[in-house]
Amino acid sequence: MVAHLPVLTIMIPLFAGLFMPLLGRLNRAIVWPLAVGALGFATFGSIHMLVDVATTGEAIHYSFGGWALPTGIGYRVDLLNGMVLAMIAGAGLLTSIWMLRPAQKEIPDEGRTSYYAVFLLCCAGFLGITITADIFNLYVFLEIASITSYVLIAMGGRRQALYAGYSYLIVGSIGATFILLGIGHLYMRTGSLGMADILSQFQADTSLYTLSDVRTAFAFFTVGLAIKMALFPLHGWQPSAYTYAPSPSSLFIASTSTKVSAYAFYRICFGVFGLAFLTDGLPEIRQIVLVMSSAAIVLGPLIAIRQGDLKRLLAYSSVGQIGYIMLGVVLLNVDGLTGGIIHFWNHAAAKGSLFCVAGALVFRTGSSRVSDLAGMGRRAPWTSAVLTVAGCSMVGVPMTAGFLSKWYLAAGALEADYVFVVPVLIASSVFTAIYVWRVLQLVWFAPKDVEPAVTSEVPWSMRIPALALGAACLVFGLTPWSVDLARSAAVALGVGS
Amino acid sequence: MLDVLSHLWSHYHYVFYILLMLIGLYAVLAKGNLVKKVIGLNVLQTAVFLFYISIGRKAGGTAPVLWEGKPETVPYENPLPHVLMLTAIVVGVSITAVALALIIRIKRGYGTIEEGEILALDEADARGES
Amino acid sequence: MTVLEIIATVVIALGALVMLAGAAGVVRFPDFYSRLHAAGKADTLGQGLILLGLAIPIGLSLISFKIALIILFIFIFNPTATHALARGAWTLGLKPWEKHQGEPRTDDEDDDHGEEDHA
Amino acid sequence: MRTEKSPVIRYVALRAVPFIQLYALYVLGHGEDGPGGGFQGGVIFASSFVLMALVYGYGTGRKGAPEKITDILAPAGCVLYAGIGLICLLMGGAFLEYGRLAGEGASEAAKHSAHHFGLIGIEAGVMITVTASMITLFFEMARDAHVDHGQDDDDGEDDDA
Amino acid sequence: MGFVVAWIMLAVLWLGLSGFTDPVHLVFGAVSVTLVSALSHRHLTGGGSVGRGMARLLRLALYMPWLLWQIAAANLDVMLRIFGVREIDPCVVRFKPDLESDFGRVTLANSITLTPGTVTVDITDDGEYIIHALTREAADAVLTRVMEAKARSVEGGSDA
Amino acid sequence: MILAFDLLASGPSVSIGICLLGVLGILATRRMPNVREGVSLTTAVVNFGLVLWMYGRFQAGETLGSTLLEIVPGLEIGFRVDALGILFALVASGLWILNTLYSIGYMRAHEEPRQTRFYSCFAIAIAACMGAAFSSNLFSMFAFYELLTICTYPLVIHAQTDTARAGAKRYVTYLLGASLCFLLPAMFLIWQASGAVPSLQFAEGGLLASSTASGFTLGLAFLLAVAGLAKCGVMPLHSWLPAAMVAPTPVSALLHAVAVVKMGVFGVCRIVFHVFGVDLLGRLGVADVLLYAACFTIVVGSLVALVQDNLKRRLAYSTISQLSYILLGVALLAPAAGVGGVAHIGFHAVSKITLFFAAGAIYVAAHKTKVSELDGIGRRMPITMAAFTIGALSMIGLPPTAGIVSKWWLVRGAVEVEQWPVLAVLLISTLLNAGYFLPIVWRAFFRPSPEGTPSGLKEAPLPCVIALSGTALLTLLCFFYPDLFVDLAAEVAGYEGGRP
Amino acid sequence: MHDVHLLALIAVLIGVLVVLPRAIRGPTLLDRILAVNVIGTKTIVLLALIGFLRVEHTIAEGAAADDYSRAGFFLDIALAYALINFIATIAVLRYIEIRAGRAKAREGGGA
Amino acid sequence: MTLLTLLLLVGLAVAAVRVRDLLAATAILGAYSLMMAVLWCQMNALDVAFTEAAVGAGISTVLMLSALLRVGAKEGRRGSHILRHPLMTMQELATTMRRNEARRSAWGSALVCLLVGAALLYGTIDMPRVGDAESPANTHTKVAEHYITKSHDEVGPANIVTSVLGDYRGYDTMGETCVIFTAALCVLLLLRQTGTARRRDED
Repeated sequence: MVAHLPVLTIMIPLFAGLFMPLLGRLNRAIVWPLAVGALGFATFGSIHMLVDVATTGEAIHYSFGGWALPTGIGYRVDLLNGMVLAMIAGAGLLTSIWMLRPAQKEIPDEGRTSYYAVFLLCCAGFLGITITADIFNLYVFLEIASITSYVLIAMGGRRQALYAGYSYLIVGSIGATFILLGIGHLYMRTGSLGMADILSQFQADTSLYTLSDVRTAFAFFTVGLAIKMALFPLHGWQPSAYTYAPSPSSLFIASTSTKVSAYAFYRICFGVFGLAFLTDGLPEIRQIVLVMSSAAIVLGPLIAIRQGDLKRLLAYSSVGQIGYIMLGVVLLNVDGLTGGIIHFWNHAAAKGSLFCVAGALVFRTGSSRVSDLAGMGRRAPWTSAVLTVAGCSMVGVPMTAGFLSKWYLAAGALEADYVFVVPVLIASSVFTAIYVWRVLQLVWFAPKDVEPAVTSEVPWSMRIPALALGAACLVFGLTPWSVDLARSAAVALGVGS
Repeated sequence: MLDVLSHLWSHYHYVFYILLMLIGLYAVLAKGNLVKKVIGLNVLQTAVFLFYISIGRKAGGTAPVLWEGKPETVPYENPLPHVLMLTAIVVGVSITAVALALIIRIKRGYGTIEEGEILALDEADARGES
Repeated sequence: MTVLEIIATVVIALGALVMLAGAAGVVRFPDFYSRLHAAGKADTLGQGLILLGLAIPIGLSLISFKIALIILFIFIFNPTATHALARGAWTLGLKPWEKHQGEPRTDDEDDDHGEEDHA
Repeated sequence: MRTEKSPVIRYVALRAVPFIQLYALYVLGHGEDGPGGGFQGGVIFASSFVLMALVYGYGTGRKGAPEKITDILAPAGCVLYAGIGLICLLMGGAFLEYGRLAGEGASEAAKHSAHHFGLIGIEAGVMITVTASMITLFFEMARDAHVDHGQDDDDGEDDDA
Repeated sequence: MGFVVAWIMLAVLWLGLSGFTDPVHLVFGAVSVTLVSALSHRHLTGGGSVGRGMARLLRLALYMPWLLWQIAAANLDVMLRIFGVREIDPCVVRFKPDLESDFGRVTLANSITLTPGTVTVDITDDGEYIIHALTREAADAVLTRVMEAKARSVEGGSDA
Repeated sequence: MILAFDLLASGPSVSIGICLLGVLGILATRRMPNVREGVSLTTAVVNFGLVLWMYGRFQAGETLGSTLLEIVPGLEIGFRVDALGILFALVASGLWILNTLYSIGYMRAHEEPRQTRFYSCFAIAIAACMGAAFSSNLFSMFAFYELLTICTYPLVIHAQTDTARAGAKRYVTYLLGASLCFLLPAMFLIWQASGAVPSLQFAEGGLLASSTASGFTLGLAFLLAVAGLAKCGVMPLHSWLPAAMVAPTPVSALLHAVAVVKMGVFGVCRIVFHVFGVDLLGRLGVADVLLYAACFTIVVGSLVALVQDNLKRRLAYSTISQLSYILLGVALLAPAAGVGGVAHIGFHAVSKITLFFAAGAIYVAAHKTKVSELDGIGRRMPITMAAFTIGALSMIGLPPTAGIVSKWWLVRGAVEVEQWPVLAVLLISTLLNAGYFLPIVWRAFFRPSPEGTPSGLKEAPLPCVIALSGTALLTLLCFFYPDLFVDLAAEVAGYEGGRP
Repeated sequence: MHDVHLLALIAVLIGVLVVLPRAIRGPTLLDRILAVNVIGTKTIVLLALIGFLRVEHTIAEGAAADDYSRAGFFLDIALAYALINFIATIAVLRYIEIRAGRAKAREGGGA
Repeated sequence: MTLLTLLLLVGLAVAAVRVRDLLAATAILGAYSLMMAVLWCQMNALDVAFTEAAVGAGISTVLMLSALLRVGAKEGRRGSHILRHPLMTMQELATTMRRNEARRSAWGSALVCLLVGAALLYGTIDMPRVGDAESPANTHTKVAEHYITKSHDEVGPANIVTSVLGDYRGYDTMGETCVIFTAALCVLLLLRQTGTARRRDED
């Protein structure tokens, strides 16, 4: 069965999502354990595969229907996507545990079973995007994930959530269509949909890189994925979507969705077009992405400072964080990529914990106003501690996860002679520090006369995932293995150091 | 100039798919009515289908259904784009359905499906809260 | 060309002619109801004829059975659809144009108000 | 939605329904020999229920395809599809490797028919899901639209004049 | 009984459509036909007696040539009017045919619609036909009730 | 993760561990104030004992230290005991005892709220100091430096009034902002410049001594590093210090004398001696920038102090100016001046803490904060004011107090490298120091009390008095037995000449 | 026959083209729907014609002259069109009717 | 012939986008789909034609009509706001831009469309001609060629599209089935509610 782990990791959550409407009809109590169990299995599977890949040093391949790869569809797990898989599955598991109580509160009774099912399908979609070795299969799972995300967002209690979901749908569909166009252009040129096959064709004949359709394909992939990952000028859908979504949705989507798209971009760059496309084929694209991601890195946190709504604040901060991940691709050296790759995990952990806190705030007060955080430190010390740690990680305080990504990105930037990236990173840290500090000050040092809106600590089912995510921020920041993994992954991508 | 024209002529399928796609894209971007956007989205998607099917064309080909006694000179069309587009059509209708469901809820919540009015209402809400 | 093919050619030509005439009618007639006449039946007949023309040279086979089936469906569905259209117009309160009432409605561009006029 | 009043439409639509359904199944059954397959068949099958609902009203239409059944069938089709994949996997092959349905080391001919049955199975799965989903989609969309003429419900067209 | 008739009709249709006679297709066809008959044989036979249904179909087949002739003739007329050779003079007429079954009403209505120059606009609850005619002559032709008589003969009695 | 359990090797870790254990103890006993303060005090004493023990081992020539954990190669949390570190650790841990003692009296007298938070943050702060002191590399030091900023924030904002919030905001903005904007990139540049295998390990003679990086990069790195260490209060990055005066007095003492500002200058010393190395800085010539800034700060700081009426503010500006002595000594790049600068860490600490204790005692006992209100107070609070006088003398640099020792070394260094303007600055500042301290003493002892002074006015609570007499005594002792600090400083600065 | 079918096809397409302005300009909603319906029904014939043209093309390339079975694929689709187009037309009209009914009810209620 | 169909398609697309009565626009979209399906037939993509007809003209239209009944069928004259988003951070800007929004959004969208169009046109420069049997897509021995030459032996059905859909790329099809189920589930989640949820909406 271990040989089938790649497919089982995707299929078990998917199956659970399919069965849920049936089983939920019989007994509503089974829904939550089923979700947790399925995602627990997915987490186990993805970590198992990651360990496997890391110890053997070889990617796992799986082909469906027994067809050889370009003919049929296949899966491929290497270090990079093994990490992303583990991240998604882990975030999914923690979210599913966490959402027990908030879902009861925020999702109407009769829709809750469906909500869980949609959530599981969304997880399966994200996992499928990450693991696949076929670009069209990527599109299919992208759509599963997108459709479910739209609805997960629109399930927020307020009417703004509906409009946010709708905007995301429209913009996301344009993005998906662009990706589809990119796939079409690639298919036209190579006649194949298997990533490895396309890559080998490009490697065999680098003159393909100068063809206009190949370039157009890349441009459309970039724009399409940039929309999906909310890279700076195309991030318009994101703030409202995160703000008005129900807490479990925003927790899961914020900690995984944009990063999955970013990962897809990594995969397109390194697994489909090949490194040489970025270095020799169309180096200008690096400049463009560099500008976009730098702008994101600075402006995201800058805009976040002014926000009065915690979720919106976090959304803008995500805009900045995705810039870090994209920066890794631009730098194209081991250090830079290491920084970009560990940021997948680091950001998932930090953003996840922050959205746990935001969810706790919503759970206790019904809204996510920053001002309602005042005095939370006294009443909900655990949650506040998580907030503090994750906030520090966002800033990049040493010994937290966020520090390492920035450190490696800066190292990569100097190596690639993009010196100006360093001040950009610093500026972003400063802006981040400002909003984080603003929040922390409210939490711990509110004026005496303020009566805390958060009256008590959240239930354990919400506290444990939050603590786990907060602890992850510290563990990733203190232990070398995540960096080692990321570095091996970066080396495996074939960049020169 | 002549080059350009002859190029366009020889690729006129592609020119038309671009045209259709732009019509759709324009509708999605410029129209304020939520349903109109969905209509635009449909046009946009079908334009992409056209692109794919054009890729798999073989001049003088026949449908990719196996045929005993097929003359050698008649090739089968490339079946793969067809398969891909079947999937894409399904995805398209799913998105349309979800979008419509959202629009229905939006109408119920806001009383309008015009983007401008919705945003105005949102802003009024925001002012009311602060 | 065999005799059957000649007959088929004539039938198809007739059908095409009828269809074109129907299309012209849709454009030329002054109001909805009269357009309905042109569209509803010229089309039905034209289609029937063309399909018949297609089937004639083949003789009896699965193909001609399918063509027959299509013709049958057209002859059932088309008038029903035409009736439905007419009924829809009637329910909306669309008034038929009459020769002695004066000029037909102008095709005003501003269709925003077009429908309310009839409602 | 009240019932269509015109007997013409009512009569024709009612007689058309079985033909549409049979045609849908025909499309499914001949997907291997010509155009068609589970998806197309499913959509056409669903449209017969749509026609019923259009002509005979929401309630009558829904009676033909009750909520309970479509709700179960929609995932069941997917489960059938994925289940076939899993069975292949349990038989020792890869996911969706239909040849394995014939068992390990089966003859070429047996594998061939296994492929055939695998295909029929998944096409049926697709059709079930598509039919049920499309019916669900339509009836959920149309739910409040089908109120009586007289009632001026709040979901309706607003004063956009 | 209705089930069997529906089954046979649908089976014929299936064979005509399919044209395959190998076991797999036949079995699938049988299953499909059975399924559809089970689901909606009532729709097909309308709950009436089977024998009369058959008779009606037969009579309908006889009625067809006449109708086709009518259609062809009247089409010419409309074409001439389309191209402006003759004037049009639309009008609306109402009349109440004396028909007993839906089948008859439908036959008549569709015949009227198919015959160029007239369209059945509405059938009111009490069975009154509202007809839009392109010309006075066409309207008059309807009012002569030749067609109604033909339809009644096809109908051959009420449903009940 | 490498955890070493060898007590000898992991002395510094144990020291930090003790402090953190203390935090836990304080949190655990939060419902019992007496026990809590006992825990606090015990921790301080035990910690000081451990530091002393380490000092002994160090003097015996043993190398203590270990790598606690290696995050990634080159970035690690590691410790090592060396002269500079042990000096700073001795100062911090020793004064912490007295400071704790004093806090107990002060906080009780004021019936301050949130005392548990206060004591735990206090303990964390000292843990951070220990960590920074024994850090074996720049990264660890940076980490503990940040930790110190963060854990002193609750102390500064303690009152949570609007003024406190504003002051705390300025405090954290300056310190965190500077270290994020300057120190972090500096550290990064140093890492990059340190060679083929990047490292941040401190080294005798300078980590970068053999660096091949361009002069511009190194110079930039140095300036950024110094600017990043804004805790040293050099102008123009000083204004957080007076702002932080809103904190309770023990905190001010901690900030000014024990932990925070000392951490800043300690960091500069580290940068100068163990990262860049005197030789390299001499070649680069960038230390002059620091030198001028220090001179400027000394003079201007004193001038500003002169016009302050609020006693604590006056002391704050005095701190600003005094810290620059240390920087001056370091930046002169002369061994003798280096000895003076480094030794001044200790001497200034004991003197300044005395002054703050005194100021706090006056506030506790008489609720007076202004210099102009201190008329005749010396007669009512003789011990306090005597201690104050000793501290003031040390600040000015008059015998028999500690201040003269370091000043003497500074002068020697300046003469050695023939920096005459520096001598002038030292002279002027001495005069100015006298100008703003002596009037207080004069007022306290020789002006009559104003009318209406409550007759019950007497000394502050006993713990306060003990603490401040202790520090005053230390100030005196340091004059007579300066060797403890001076020897260590000489080792740090590489001074090999004879004693004065 | 090929040419005849091609000409017929072009004629039908022109028919569609002629009707197109009605679909765009109306003037009334019903005119548009009428035009759409006309286009839809014409499509059925179009498909059948295309099917035959395809077959004839392959005959020209050397396929058996009586092998019209592949036209059946197109006819299948045409049949589906006939059904679908009917349903769509009915749907549009039903909805128009409902809307009109609502408008009437509102007027009645409002007045 | 194909060209004529394409022209018709463009005409219908323009009509669908321009017509202000959404009911009519939906109907025209249905006709557009039908015409698209005709085009697929011309291009020998039978299965696609079948699906397009069934979905585009059938279900899609009916769904849209049902939705229209519930939301009203008139399009307003105000413009879109999608392109405003990059500046959405500044609320003030948004309010000033409210004036002339229709015209502004039209120009902005036209600009974006032109950009996209230019990129796509650029992409066609090196494309193989349509119908080129020698193009990479049509000659890949492991993909297109494999399906055509080997599917009968390996899978069986005469319809190669079915073989590819159900077997070679069966996993995609499973994903597709899940998509449609997901859509149904999502619509259920959004629309099948009891009174409480509805009331919440209307607040």
